[in-house]
Order: sequence, then C-alpha cells, then structure tokens
Amino acid sequence: MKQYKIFVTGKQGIFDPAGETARHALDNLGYIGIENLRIDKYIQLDTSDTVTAEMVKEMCEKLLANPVIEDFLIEETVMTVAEEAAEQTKAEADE
Amino acid sequence: MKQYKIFVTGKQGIFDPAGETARHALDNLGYIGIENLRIDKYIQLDTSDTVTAEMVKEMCEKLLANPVIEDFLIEETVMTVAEEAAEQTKAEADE
Amino acid sequence: MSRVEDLRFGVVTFPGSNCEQDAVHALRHLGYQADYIWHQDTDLNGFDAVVLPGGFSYGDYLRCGAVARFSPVMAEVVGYAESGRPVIGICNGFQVLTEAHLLPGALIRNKGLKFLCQNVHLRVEESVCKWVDLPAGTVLDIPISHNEGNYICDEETLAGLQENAQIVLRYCEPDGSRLSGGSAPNGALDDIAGICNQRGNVFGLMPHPERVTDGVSGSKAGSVVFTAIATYAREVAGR
Amino acid sequence: MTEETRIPAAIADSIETLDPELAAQVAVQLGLTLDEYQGVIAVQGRVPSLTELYIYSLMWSEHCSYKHSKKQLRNFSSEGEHVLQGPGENAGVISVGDGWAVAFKMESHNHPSAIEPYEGAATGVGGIIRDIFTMGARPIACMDSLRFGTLDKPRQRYLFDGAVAGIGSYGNCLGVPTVGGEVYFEEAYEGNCLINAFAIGLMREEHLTRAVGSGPGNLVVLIGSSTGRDGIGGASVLASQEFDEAAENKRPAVQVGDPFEEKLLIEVCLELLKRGLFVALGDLGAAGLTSSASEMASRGGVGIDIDVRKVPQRETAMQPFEIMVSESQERMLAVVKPKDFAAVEEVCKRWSVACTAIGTITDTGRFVVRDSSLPVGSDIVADMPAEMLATSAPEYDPPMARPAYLDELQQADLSWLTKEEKSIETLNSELLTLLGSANICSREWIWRQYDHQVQANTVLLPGADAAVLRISDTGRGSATNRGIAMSTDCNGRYCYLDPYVGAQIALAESARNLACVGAAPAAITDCLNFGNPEKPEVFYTFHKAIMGLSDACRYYGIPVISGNVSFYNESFGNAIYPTPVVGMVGIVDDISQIVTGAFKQQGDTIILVGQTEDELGGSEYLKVLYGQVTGRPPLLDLELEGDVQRVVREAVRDGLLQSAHDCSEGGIAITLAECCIAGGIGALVDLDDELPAVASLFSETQSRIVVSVSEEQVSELITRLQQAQVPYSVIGEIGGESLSIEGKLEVPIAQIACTFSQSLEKMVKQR
Ligand SMILES: Nc1ncnc2c1ncn2[C@@H]1O[C@H](COP(=O)(O)OP(=O)(O)O)[C@@H](O)[C@H]1O
Ligand SMILES: [Mg+2]
Repeated sequence: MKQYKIFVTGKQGIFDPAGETARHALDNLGYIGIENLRIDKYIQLDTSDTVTAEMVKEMCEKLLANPVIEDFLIEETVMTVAEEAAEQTKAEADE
Repeated sequence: MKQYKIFVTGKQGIFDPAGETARHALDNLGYIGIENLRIDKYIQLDTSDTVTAEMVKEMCEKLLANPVIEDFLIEETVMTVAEEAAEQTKAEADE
Repeated sequence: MSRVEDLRFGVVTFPGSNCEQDAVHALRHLGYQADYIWHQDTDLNGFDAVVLPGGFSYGDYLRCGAVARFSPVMAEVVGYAESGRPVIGICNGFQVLTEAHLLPGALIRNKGLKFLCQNVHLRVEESVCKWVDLPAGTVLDIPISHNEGNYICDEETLAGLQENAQIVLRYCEPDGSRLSGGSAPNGALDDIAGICNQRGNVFGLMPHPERVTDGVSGSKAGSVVFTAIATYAREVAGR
Repeated sequence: MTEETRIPAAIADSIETLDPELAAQVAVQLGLTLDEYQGVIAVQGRVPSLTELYIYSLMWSEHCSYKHSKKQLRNFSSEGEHVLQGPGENAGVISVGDGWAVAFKMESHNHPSAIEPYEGAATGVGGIIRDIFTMGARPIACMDSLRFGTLDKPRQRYLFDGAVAGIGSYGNCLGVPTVGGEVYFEEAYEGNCLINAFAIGLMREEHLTRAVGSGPGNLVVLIGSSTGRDGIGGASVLASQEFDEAAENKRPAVQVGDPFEEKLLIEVCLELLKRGLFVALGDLGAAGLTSSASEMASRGGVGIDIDVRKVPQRETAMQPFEIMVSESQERMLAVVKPKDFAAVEEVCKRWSVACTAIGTITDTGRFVVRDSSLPVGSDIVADMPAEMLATSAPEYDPPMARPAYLDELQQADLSWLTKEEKSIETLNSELLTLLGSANICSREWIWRQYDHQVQANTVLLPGADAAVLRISDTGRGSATNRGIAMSTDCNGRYCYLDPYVGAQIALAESARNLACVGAAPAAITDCLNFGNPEKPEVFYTFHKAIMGLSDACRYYGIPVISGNVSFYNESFGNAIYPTPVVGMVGIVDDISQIVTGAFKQQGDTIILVGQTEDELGGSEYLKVLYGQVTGRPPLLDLELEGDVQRVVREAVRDGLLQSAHDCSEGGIAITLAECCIAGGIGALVDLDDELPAVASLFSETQSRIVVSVSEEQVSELITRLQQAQVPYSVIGEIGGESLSIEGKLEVPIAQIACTFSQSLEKMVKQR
C-alpha cells in the first residue's frame, strides 16, 4: 500500500476568501502577529503499490487541481509491512 | 517570522462525501488502485516570531478546526533569515 | 428556418444538475423546442444550441464543475463549441465551461463565504457575445443563486477579456454605475458576471435568466438572454 | 459508542441470549427502564440477544415510539375530504385538485444541531425531504422554523450561523427552494436551539406510495449511501434524553449529510415509483435500518429477513447491531419483486447509486437479522416478532401539574405600561428599537443564503406573509395557474404564558398569513417542541397546547395530517418555552390574484380589519423595551378570527385589495412600517382607537389585518366588512416619505428601512 499526500494550494496572487475571513476572525479574537493565512486543500490518497507518483501527478493535473488557479505538491509515503499492520491495529483500536 | 502548517482532518468515522465523489471520478477516468481518498484542509499560517505553537493550538481549537468533527495537527517551521529573504524575492517575482 | 419553434435547444443533465428543468421550461415558454441531454450521451446533432444548466453537478465536491467536465457529453460540447455553434453555461454551467477551458478563468467561493440568492443589477457591456443583443449600458435585473460565483483570472487574461470585448455582463448599481470598491456581491474580479469566448458563441454567466422568463414571480427580465441567439443559431446551422 | 456501552465482541456476534444480569444492565445503559426491559422479555418470550436489545432500545425510545405523546396526539383529527393520507406514514398527503396531491411534514433536528449546527441542520433537511419523496412526491419547497438564545452570546451566533448555512447547503444543492420560515431569539432556547424543517412535495395522485411491505419472496433492497458508524446512538438517543455534559460524549455520533447523493436518490426513486417497480418504499431515518424495516413489515403484516453482511459498509469490522441501528444518511429501503430487480438495478446504475438486495419479505411475521459471516446455524443474531416490535412500545400517561408560574405571570398588572404619556420622540425611538430588534427585523440575511427560486415556481419571494408556489411539474409538464401557500408559525412566549391560547394563536396566525395571500387552509403539520415529559409541569403544558391546537383545528375543520414531537429540550434543568410549531398548507386558486403586504400606490386607502385592544402581555414591546416576559397573551376569538380571514381572503381573490399584511409581533406600528418598507412609500395614518398610544401602536391583539385599497374599491370592501360584521376602521392613506401616525409618531421610511434591513446581519457579525 502507498499513501500520497497532496497539497493543492492557491496560486500566488489568487484571492483566498476563506483564508482572508479566518485571518480577520483571528484578529477579532485578539491574536496579534498573524501575517498571512491561507486555507487550501489537503488530499490523502491511499493506493495499491501499482500507483506511481507519475500517475498521481497526472491525476492532479487532470482533476484534483485546477491549473488556472492552483498549484500542487505531492508527497509519497510507502508504508512498510510493519507500518501497515500498525495502521490496521490503530484503525481497529479506534473503533 | 514563523510558519505553521496546520492539517485539519475529519475525525475517524466522519463521512467525507467530497472525497468519495473524487475517488469515483478517478475510477471513471480509468485510474486503477485508488483505495481511499480524503479531502481535508491545509492551513498555512505566517506569523511574527511572537506567535507560539501554544497560541496556534488555541486558534485551532477556537476557530480553525471544528472539534466536534475534526482533528488537527500543527507543524512549525521557523524560517532562517536566508529563507525569509528567498520567500520575499519569490513573492515579489510572483507579483 | 424562420420560426422560433423550429429551433431546438439541448439542455444537459449532469448528476446533481438542478436547473435543467427550469431551463427547458423557460425555453419552451419562449416558444423553442427544448430537450434533455443525458451527460453520457455523445450525440449533439439536431440541437441548434446547447445549455449547461445550473445546479450542483457532482455535489460541487472537489471544485464546482471539475468532475462534470469529464462527462462524455463534454468532449462533444467542446467540439460543438469549437465549430462555432452556440453554447451557454448558466451558474454551475459557467463553472463547467471554465473547468473545460472553453472559457478562461475560474469561479471561486463568494467573498463573504455565504451562499447568495438575490436579485442583482447587471449592466450589458459592448461585447462580441452572440447571446446578448442589447445596447451597451442596458441594465438587467436578474437573480443570482450561488456559493462560488467569484470570478477570478490572472491579469493577462483579464486584459485579453477586456481587449477582445469578451466581458458581457457586469454587476452594477441600479443606475448602471459601478461602485469604486466594485459592485459585485460575490467579489468577482472587475465585477464580471458573464463572459464569452473570442468568437462570442460560448457564453457563461452566474445569474439565472431562466428563472425570470415566464413571469411567475412577476419578472420576465431573463428572456432577452435566450431570444437573441435565434438568428445566430439559424445562421450557423445554415438553415 | 460511549465507554459504558462497549460490550465484549464475543457476545455481540451471537444470537445467544445475554446473561440475564448483564442484559438488564445493558438495557438500562441503552435508555430502557427496568419495566420496559421486562416488556422486552415479555414480547420476546426470553432474554434478548445484544442485537435485539439494541433494536428494542431504539424502537422504544421516545423519538421512535412516541411513548409519552401517543395518547395526547389522539386528540388531533385528521379527517377531511381532501386528506389522502393522515398520520402514520412518512408524510401526510392531501389532494389539491385536478389530480394533483401534495405530501408534507415537519420534523425537528434540535438535538443534533445543538452539537453540530451545520451538519445537524443539514441532515434535518435531508431527513424531511426523504419523508416527502418516499411518498412518491417531488419535493418542491422547504421552510424552516428556528429558535436560538439571544445573539449577544457567541455560542448562539455560532449555532444560528451554522444552522442557517447548513439548511441552505442541503436544500440549495438538492434544488429544493427554501421559501420561508420563522426564527425567534429568546433566552429560553439558549441551551436547546430548535431546528424544525418543513417540506412539501407535489405528485399526481396515482403516484402515492406507502411504506407497506408485502409479498413473501419479494426482495428487500437498500438503495443509496453506504453504512458507517455515524449516528449510532445518534438522533434517537439524543432526542430521548435531557441535554447535559454527558451529551459531549455523543459527539462522534454526528452525521454528515451528502445532499448530492440525496439528489440522485430523488431522481432514482421517483423514476422507479413512476414505473411501478417498487412494491413499497421507505426512508432510513432515526434508528436506521431497524425502524424502517420493522415498520414496513409491521404495516404489511409480514416478516423480514435481513443479512447485515450484504449491507454495503463504509467502515470495517462493524457489528450487526451497529449496522442495524446506524443512522448514516441518504439511504432508502424498497421492496421489489424479484422479476423487477434487474430493472431497478439498471436505473440505479444509470444514476451511479448503489442498490443491494439485503433480504427478503417472509410470511413468518418475524423480523430476522442474520450475519452470514458467522457459521450457518449460529448466524441469526436477532429474531423478533415484527409487528410487536413496531407497535408494542409502552404508552405512558404521565402525570400533569399546572406550573405555579402561570398564575403568577398571568395575573401580573401591566397597567403601568400605558400610564406614562410618551412624547413623539420617545415613541419614534421605541419604534426603531423594536424594528431593529432580533425577533422583528428583516430575515433577509437568512433567506439570501437559501435558494428560494430554483424550480421556477416561487410566486412570492420570502418576506411575504406566506410563501406561494405555482402548481406545476416544471420542465416535464405544463404550469398551471393554481398555487400552494405555506406558512409556519408559533410564538413560544405566548405558549409559555398560556399554552392553550398560545397554540391556538400559532394556528390562527398561520391561517391569517394564508388569508393575506388569498389562500384557505387545507391542512396542517406540526412540530411539538417541549421539555422533559416526565416532569408534570412540562407535561401539563404539552397537554394544554395539544388541546388548544386540536380544538382550534376542529373548529375550523383543518385536519392535522402529519407531525413530530421533540421532547427533552431541556438543559441543566431548564426547559425551553413550550413551542408547538404549526406548518400550514393552503390552496390558491389563481396565482395572478395574489397580493403582497407592500403598499402599492399613493392615495390608496389604508383599512385596519379587526380592532385593537390593550393587550401588551407577552408582547415584543414589553420584552424589548422593558426586558419582561409576563402577563396574559392576547385573547383569541375563534369566530372573529375566522370572519376576518374570510373577508380578507375573498377580497384578495376578487381583486379588491392592493395589499394585505397581518398584525403580529410588535403590533400595528410594525405592520405599517413593514408595508411602507416593502413598498418604498410612506403612509399618513390616524389610529383613532381611544387607547393609550403605547397600546394603540404596539399591542398584539389578534385577528387584525392591514389592507390597502384603491379609491374605487373602498366602498365595496366596506360593504363586505359590514355584512360580515367584522370590526374595521379606515386609518389613513398611502403617500409621503414617512410613516406618520397622527399624534403618535413620525419616522422617515429611509430610516426605518435601514434599521429593519440591516439589524440581523449586524447582530450576527458583532464581536
Ligand atoms: N428562518 C427563516 N428562513 C426563511 N425565511 C424566514 C425565516 N424566518 C422568517 N422568514 C421569512 O421572513 C418573513 C417574516 O417572518 P415572520 O415575521 O415570522 O412572518 P409572520 O409574522 O408574518 O409569520 C416571512 O416571509 C418569513 O417566511
Ligand atoms: Mg412577523
């Protein structure tokens, strides 16, 4: 099993209404020193081992990000068998 | 300057219809091997040095995440002067 | 083909579309023929114009219009548009058109982060759009109803839109003027409410003219958006 | 799942009955009383298995069984010539003429919304909409009736903002217009907000479908979303107990709605129903698969056999009871003939909706749940008599006691209120204070977030007294000239001060709102929101409200065709105001005749139909300006009310009126201000009623409607009013740029409009 973490972020200069609003709200709550706040998308993709980073890049270009307004960044984590087992146990424990 | 990366993710067991729909769409585009897809929030927070991780945690609890249905994770990056300068130049170039 | 009723509109139904019936109703009310096109159909022959209706295709999940854009019908719509035949995208349909790159730019979340359902004033601009045939400066009163109608594009694209007269409708004040901070309730760049492609045959707009065609709530202001295209559609069809 | 209810998996996976002692313990943890647990044993004839215990505890919960309210609800009459389906199904149905029928119902989602307002309110809308298309009707409109604490509290702003966004998000995505509603802000709702959703659907009479299972051998088919752990112990458990810190533990039970899936379900189900491919259809609401399957079986007098492993699951390792009681949203249960299953699958596939046969109808009368992952022979995890399960829940006759506060408050002397002479300046500013107060100011901030025009049948936009929808199958058939009017009302403060009269006023005001648009009431639904029914004082108010409502309904011949009860709206010992919300539906014969409340033209005569009395008890004036909730609510004379409504309704229908708007909270001064604001024109008024100015302006006397009439029609209207022996007075004329009330107040329209329209948004956005 593989896990890809994909960050789909607004391009520089593209207005981020949600981020702006949250920043204002933090100001209003009295937090000082917030210079910038962006809210973007974080996509976690669990795939079989056959899915390559190249394929994920293609998925982003095609569907997961809109090149007109968004950039993306892909991080790959290949899980070892042990990790996978750990995830499994964790999931079960959470239940 | 400090930068915090915040991951706001749906709690275990909280249904993510958007992720489901995107997964279906990838299936339909012919990608095989996608097992799971979650769409969550990724927040980048640039702050002055005075803003502590403790404060960011509070911001998440109060505003940025919804404790009823979301978990959050904070990563802190303190930028070196050099990095800051680089960011600056990049931002200027982008404008 | 001289009579209105000889013109046939096709209205696409994507999963999650919810204004396709309103569009068909409005078009029929205006005397046209109108029929539904299923998103998996690939035959657009026989339609003199195609409507991508409002709604929430695929729940607006991921990004509005992003998934619908890959429907089989959209590949055909692209060819149809490129051949110069008339295509209109209303609200979600506009979002689909931008995702499919038939129109430039993108539509993001409203500035105030709230869904907005209200009447707006729209000023008709001098444009190459085949769908609107009204003197520049005319003010229309048509409702909007969307969460993501905040038009955005880069500066170069904006300059291009302005230069090529592709901006068709702008949000404005009741007298047609613009406020200095902008008159768009959703924060749209340059108050843009509707744009067309360079050829003028593909038109995307956030407001819902189909809701105000038969006078049910007292207004028929939206009719003009569907009536001007008849002449052009006839020409292209060569009929 | 909370800590306490965690049970060893080994026991859970077997029909094996529980150890009797453990069973009793679990029963109590699940909310059953020991007596009720004995009842379970009696019905089962043995100690139940774990799955059975879960099922009983949910089916017999207050939310599913109405055990405290059933007897009282029998006071309602659902008789009426138009009634096609009364209470007992997913929604009530009435015929509206020419072969058209409407299904409608109102439902609460109070408790989930108090935990997560956005998802809670959204799934509330989703649930009520499913009740509508389950009946075979296309949902055509929603309304929402909301109650919160006051907006000076951040938590209340959060709840209000979230609930409105959630309601909007769901209805907007479905393409069902939200065309109106009501909202009040009162301290009494601080711990328990109320989110009541009212939905209506339109169908041809022949498509009416019921959730009655039949035909042994037929397939039981689950359609829609997959099943997860969401909502386990959710709505039904939450809504069956008081709200306190313990509720925090219920947090993971939050259900997330998927309106996109529901939109697909609407299309799939309506298509399949039209093609006659469903024997029965029901939605999965509270208590999920359990209640929907057992009720279907019980209504049809058949048995059902379900294999939980066939249910598509979105989480791993789900136990049978979890699958049976999950409240995952957007799921429907259908009964399908085996020969039709392929056709059903085909339609579902076309819409990308999952569709799975999970069981069969049997002739045993047993509700059997099996887990095919267990070895054959020990795979049955529950086996219950279906009919008994659905119908044998206990029925209580709780004790009642008249609350002491009633006498005290009703006897309060309010004469001081009108003693003081007030200057025009003072009254001007009092008017503005009221107009800008939370319960009176414009609701535009809310309805702007709701798509109120989709489907292109909305005749009257929100802001009118009643919503009006054109009867038309837009885009598929032709539009008619007829319409449906809807309204929802309840003044909880009146009900607090006098539950009997308050409930009657809720009905009267709803009907009056309809009269203003020329519609006659056809039937109502209701949503009865109360505190803990086990408290005699609360139960007394419940009983009185039901008596008030049912007496008034009977008097006017208005059937109650569906409804919902929400108890335990109580936190830290404080109950909400008794809040019996009425949702009314009426018929408009010609939508082109409708008038609105807006003053139309200069020079028109303004007439007050009805007569003002000094009735400031429980008024908005008393609350907003003096912070008091006391006194007697206004009286209601059912006969006079009926006459006033009839005259106005007929005058609207005959085209006599230019505008009509009823007097409600805030009195005639507010009504006149609203008429002026909506019309963008002033009025010159003389209220010659010999009452002290404050009473004259702000009294909330019932049975009053302000109408405006063009010069030519004045005498005709007056003749009609005299014939009907309805009191009236000619109070002025439209014109100018101010609302000017002779000797009492004078304020520019621009100023009152600004205060009225901007207040709510300011309150929401305050820091
Ligand atoms: N929660 C709400 N959602 C949508 N519309 C609302 C809501 N609350 C009030 N409205 C609309 O605002 C208008 C005024 O409401 P209200 O004062 O309760 O009316 P009335 O007193 O005539 O019953 C009505 O048109 C009503 O439908
Ligand atoms: Mg009112």
